[in-house]
Amino acid sequence: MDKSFRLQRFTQYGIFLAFALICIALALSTPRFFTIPNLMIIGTQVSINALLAFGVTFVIITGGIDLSLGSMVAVAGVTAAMFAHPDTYPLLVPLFAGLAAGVFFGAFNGFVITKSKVPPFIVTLGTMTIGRGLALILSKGRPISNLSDSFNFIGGGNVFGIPFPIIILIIAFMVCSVILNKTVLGRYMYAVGGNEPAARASGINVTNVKMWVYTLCGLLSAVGGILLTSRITTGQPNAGAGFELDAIAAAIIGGTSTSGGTGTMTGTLIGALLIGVISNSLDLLNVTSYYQQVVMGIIIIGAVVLDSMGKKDR
Amino acid sequence: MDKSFRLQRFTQYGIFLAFALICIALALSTPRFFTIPNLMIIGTQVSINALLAFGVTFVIITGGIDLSLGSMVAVAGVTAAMFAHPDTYPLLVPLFAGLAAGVFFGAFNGFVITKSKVPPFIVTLGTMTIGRGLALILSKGRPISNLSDSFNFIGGGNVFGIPFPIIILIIAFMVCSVILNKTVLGRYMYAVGGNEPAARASGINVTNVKMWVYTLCGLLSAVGGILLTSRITTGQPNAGAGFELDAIAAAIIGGTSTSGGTGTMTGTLIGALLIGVISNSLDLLNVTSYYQQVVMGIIIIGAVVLDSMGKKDR
Amino acid sequence: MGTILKVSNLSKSFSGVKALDNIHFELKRGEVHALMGENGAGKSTFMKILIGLLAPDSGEIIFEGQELRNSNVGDTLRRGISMIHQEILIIPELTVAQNIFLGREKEISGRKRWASGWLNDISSDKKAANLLQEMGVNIDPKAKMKYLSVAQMQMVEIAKAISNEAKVIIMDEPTSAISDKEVETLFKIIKDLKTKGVSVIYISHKMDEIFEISDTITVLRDGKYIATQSASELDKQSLISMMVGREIDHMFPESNSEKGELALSVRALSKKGQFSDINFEVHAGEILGFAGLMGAGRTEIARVIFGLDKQDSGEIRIKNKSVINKTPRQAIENGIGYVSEDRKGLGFIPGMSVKDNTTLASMSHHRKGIFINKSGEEASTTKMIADLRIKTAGMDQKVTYLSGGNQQKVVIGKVLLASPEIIILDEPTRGVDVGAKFEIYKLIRSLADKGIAIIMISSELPEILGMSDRILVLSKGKQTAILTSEEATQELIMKYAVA
Amino acid sequence: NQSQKSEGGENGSGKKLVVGATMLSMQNEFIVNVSDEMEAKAKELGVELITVDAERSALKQVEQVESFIAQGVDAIIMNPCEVEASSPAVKLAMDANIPIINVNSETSAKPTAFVGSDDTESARIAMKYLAEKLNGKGNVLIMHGFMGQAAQIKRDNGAKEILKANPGMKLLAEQTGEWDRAKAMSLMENWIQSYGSKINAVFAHNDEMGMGAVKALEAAGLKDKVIVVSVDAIPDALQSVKKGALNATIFQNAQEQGGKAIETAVKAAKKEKFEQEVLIPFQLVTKENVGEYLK
Ligand SMILES: Nc1ncnc2c1ncn2[C@@H]1O[C@H](COP(=O)(O)OP(=O)(O)OP(=O)(O)O)[C@@H](O)[C@H]1O
Ligand SMILES: Nc1ncnc2c1ncn2[C@@H]1O[C@H](COP(=O)(O)OP(=O)(O)OP(=O)(O)O)[C@@H](O)[C@H]1O
Ligand SMILES: [Mg+2]
Ligand SMILES: [Mg+2]
Repeated sequence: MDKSFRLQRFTQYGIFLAFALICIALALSTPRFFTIPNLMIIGTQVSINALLAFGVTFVIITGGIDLSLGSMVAVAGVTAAMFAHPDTYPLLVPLFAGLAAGVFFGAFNGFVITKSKVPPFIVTLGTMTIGRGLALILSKGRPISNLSDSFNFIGGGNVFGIPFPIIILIIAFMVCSVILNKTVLGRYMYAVGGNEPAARASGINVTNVKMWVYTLCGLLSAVGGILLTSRITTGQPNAGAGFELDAIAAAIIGGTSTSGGTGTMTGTLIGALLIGVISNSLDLLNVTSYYQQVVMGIIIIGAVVLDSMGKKDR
Repeated sequence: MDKSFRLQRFTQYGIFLAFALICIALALSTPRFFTIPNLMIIGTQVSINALLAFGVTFVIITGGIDLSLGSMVAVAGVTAAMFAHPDTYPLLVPLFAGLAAGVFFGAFNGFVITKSKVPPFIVTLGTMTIGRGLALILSKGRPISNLSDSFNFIGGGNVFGIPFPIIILIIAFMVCSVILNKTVLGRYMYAVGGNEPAARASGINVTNVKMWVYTLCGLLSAVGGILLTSRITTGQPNAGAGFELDAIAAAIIGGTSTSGGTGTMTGTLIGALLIGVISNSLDLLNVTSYYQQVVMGIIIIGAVVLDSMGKKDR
Repeated sequence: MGTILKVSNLSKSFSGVKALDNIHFELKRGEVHALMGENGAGKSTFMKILIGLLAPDSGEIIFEGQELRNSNVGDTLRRGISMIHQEILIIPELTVAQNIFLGREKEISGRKRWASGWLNDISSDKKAANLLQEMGVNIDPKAKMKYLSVAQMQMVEIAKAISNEAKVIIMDEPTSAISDKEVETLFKIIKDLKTKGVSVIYISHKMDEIFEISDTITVLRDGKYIATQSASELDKQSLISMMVGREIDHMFPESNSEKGELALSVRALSKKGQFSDINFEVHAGEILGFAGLMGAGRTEIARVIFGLDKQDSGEIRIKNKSVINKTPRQAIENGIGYVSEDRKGLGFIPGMSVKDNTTLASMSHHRKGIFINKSGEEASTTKMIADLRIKTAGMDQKVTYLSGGNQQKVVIGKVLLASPEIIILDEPTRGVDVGAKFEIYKLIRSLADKGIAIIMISSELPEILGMSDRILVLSKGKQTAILTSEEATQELIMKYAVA
Repeated sequence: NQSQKSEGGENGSGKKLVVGATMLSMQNEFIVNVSDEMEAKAKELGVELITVDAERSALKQVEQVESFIAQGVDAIIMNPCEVEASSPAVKLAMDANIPIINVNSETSAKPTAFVGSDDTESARIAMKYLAEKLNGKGNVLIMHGFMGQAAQIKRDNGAKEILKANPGMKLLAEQTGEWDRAKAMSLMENWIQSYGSKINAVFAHNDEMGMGAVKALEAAGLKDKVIVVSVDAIPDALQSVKKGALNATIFQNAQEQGGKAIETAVKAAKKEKFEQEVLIPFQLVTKENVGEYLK
């Protein structure tokens, strides 16, 4: 029986091991990798993808999927930017507007998915397109710039030398971990993803749980969107295109199974860091852009292969 | 029992009904829609997406996924273009080279998926990136142009007034339908996707079946890639980006379930036609491009909602 | 009778834990050889090695004088060993005929070799129809598998195994999902096979069946070979003690409970196509048995009461208050608990731990605001593990890794923690070994003694007779009798069940 | 659907002229500007303009032109996605005897008329500016657009040409920022880690990426030491030039491209005389002359 414990522990640590190996290899190949400023930069670069990945981890744990992440980033970012011009509204207004846009969008996903029998893949593919269109309509197809300094601080500022996005990332990680591990809602997410009929038969309101996860996913995407907007000091209607794949990849690399019922925030964080570290170091090593893509693909597959070797005899 | 038959029939016809409704609405709203030339154009436009969708239908039926379709299109297209300059090789050489590239790529997907325990999502996300890099490396990042007339006929020519891509589409549809419905391999695809342990316990070589579907998917993507290259008379290293989502959408709209075990080629064809007709007619109706995206998303979700209403009492 | 299959020194371990330790086994031509042992003894693992689904760590398997080595399922099937698996292994989207001949399409297509990749569904439909008819089973070969009841699925699996014209057929708990009528059919088939010289390895937890059908019995315990004896030399008691390692005398505990207040009453309950005009009441401290043949509609009644399905008409009253349970959530709030017959499908969440499963239906008692009350949760789980004697490495063990009997106890524990006043148990001992069965019976009795009203649905008549205070008999969705435990006999119940 | 009429907008039979336009990407600010100018001009001339978005896909563009032909528009304006890959569209239109005007960039097949400028030239101007500022000596980084796209290739060609002519200028590294501000910012951050104070100048294939590079350099306190130049002159970039953050951008005249394209299309449709090539030169915008470009 302790055999299974060993297994579980290994599967948790497998990707961590792969990640550590890659970091060591990088540290050996370029001295620039393991410097405080570079690590800060990686942290900042990873933050947005990690936020989205946290959100989609909730969704995937319940057995769903969300392809509209990238569009939610754009909608929330553009909405926030619309209220973030200097000397117009206090900072809370753009923040609230952006988050509200994300929450609303996410809740809409949840609503359609739970009310219709349409698979989440199609619903969120549809809202991905709709969201992109909305972001373009809201911004009339043009970047919204000239944002207030206080708004721009969110993505560009430092607190005690630590970039603000990293602080947001850490807070989000802790909150999401707590939700997943310490709350009733988190428990229900695993139950719904692990066996939906059994969850229902245990008295769980499955619709509620699903509404929650898609809404949370929208909220986290909105935080990502605000961060991005503030970092590049512009609300971009085409921001976040393709982010969904990176976020889903981070979650799956981190051990979340697309069939639902498993996954941890720590795993997802490592998955996001893995992707971030690779793309950072390929730049540091000045790998030609064509080859960057090839190497990126190989390392990602390789890391997960390494991870899954421990699961062989299950 | 006959209840179940009725259900089956309805679920098959549900999306067909949705499709028919949309066509009627379009025919009423613009006289340009139901004209022979416009239908020919839709057929041609749909052909590439439909080919990829056929391929990914095989994959999804076995419970897998293939995100590398778009990159396979590029790799096969570029490879074919490299051998398709006028007065160099006979037409068969570029065709064979392109198809071989797709087959090889697909088989590689199948190999990694069956040999490792890495989920298809990650493997094909990895090979998607790798493939894009390869296409850029092969073409040195530049479009390969100056292709022979015979090669360009494939995508641009007519036979008895019917565009050649439509002819290829029809042939591929028939072949894929036959494979799925009339051959032992097709039966095994359903079995593997429906219940993999059960398939294994019946003595089915699951690895073999998976190798087949990913290879077939590569082959069909290659056909799509050659068609695309020939249609735009250039081998584009960045061709096909994002095609995977449209193809998967076509399959799912057509009733293929992402959890495997169900799906038909007819459904997929209708799914692809639905997407094609919508995007064609939004142009015809001169819907502003930002609103096009919104409308597209709504119609896709709507069509599937309409389709799934018939399945309510399951 | 010659030996057809001989196994020696067979061992297998999963990640270091021995599931099979030096097993010996010998099968004669034309014999029915029962393989007995508690849940987790290693029976299925052994059989999966024989069929080629698992590879042994060491040991030798000789089949018809030839060693079976590195064989895969395809090979073994062709050589003439086939198997009915414990878990139902069907492809839901394929038809009955397609499932029966899955993996053997090329053989039955009747086509030339070069064309053997083409299906021949017409021929396979015809062959399947003949086969099912021969077996005396009324199933449409063209129906999709997913629309069949579990019992029908099981019959299809049996058909699939015997259609292989195998020399050895392994049956791993073939009767766990079927009722007496189908069991009779199966036994007729087995006897028929015997006369044709086919050997059968038979695994079941139902003692009566073992003595009715088997010639030889081999017992495994904790992965070890214990003994092989002729069935005629053994009796029930000695077999049980060989399996469990101790004696169990009174299978069914005595009732001490007093009939209390009215807990649940059902009036004219109907659901179209499933059941109609059902009337009964259960009192606190009472066990009401539901008997009937497969497909009589017992599960459907339970599902409606528990809010999993909707009724068409009729009334459900709890403590004389009319209720409508639209969802299981409401039913739980109204004090109803349901242990489903479909353990895997509706019972537990395989990937979650024993603790998480046990407390899943009672989070309202185990929370502080939005947070989980960890210590409370652990206390409840510890208590349940002790009370129900759940054999597990710990409360964090995943339920998938537990044996069937212990999984069942976890599900019962989950229902109990929600502190229901009425519990519906649907086939509570399906697939559970004698030892665990005995414990579950004691548990059910003690619940009744504590004043809980119990409805027990079971297809095992001895169980119904041994446990129930009153017995409601159903036939084809109609209630045909309510018998008291004094008047009820197997014959009487059967009479009403086929009425 | 406009009631406003002018004799310019009607063909012989008195029916309103219909012009179909397929644009490279309506998510690109410069292209949106061109499209808006076309819209305004079309309104002025009383022409019905159908604008569709090719979303950077040459295939889609070819299909859209096919669709225009099937609808029987009077003229087609194409803002090509690719030099080669968009060419079949030109041939199709020419075969169907419908005038087709390329706007902004070229195709290898010769259209009825061309209105725009040569992308290679924009990169030449940018790199010449850098060479001048650095006195022909220094370390340069280049941020590419999406690899394999026409604009990326042409701007790359132009840039490399000037680099070759200035052997003192060393290409430290080049990488794609995929036209995207956020990606460019990350890329610049990583480059700063690699090369730090060795960097003398950055050429970004578009302003979005240029702005991203500027942000990263500002954050690292290096902006004063590094010259950044990019292409397009979007409002953001002009503001930045005015502030002295972005050193220079290359102005493409969206207004003139859009307006001229419609004018030419209308003339061609009515079989009037028109110029076959309207070249609108690029202009270098620096702090000195930025006032002329700010609205
Ligand atoms: N795939 C596996 N991985 C790890 N352990 C396994 C696996 N399959 C079986 N086991 C373990 O091997 C032991 C034997 O299991 P097996 O299924 O053979 O028992 P059984 O005798 O068939 O029991 P039952 O009567 O409940 O069917 C059990 O302890 C079980 O947990
Ligand atoms: N999924 C299903 N689809 C269609 N019909 C079903 C399904 N499940 C059950 N039935 C049918 O509903 C009727 C009642 O079945 P039910 O399972 O309730 O019987 P039961 O008396 O509970 O028997 P048991 O529990 O022993 O299987 C039967 O005719 C059965 O064939
Ligand atoms: Mg077993
Ligand atoms: Mg039942």
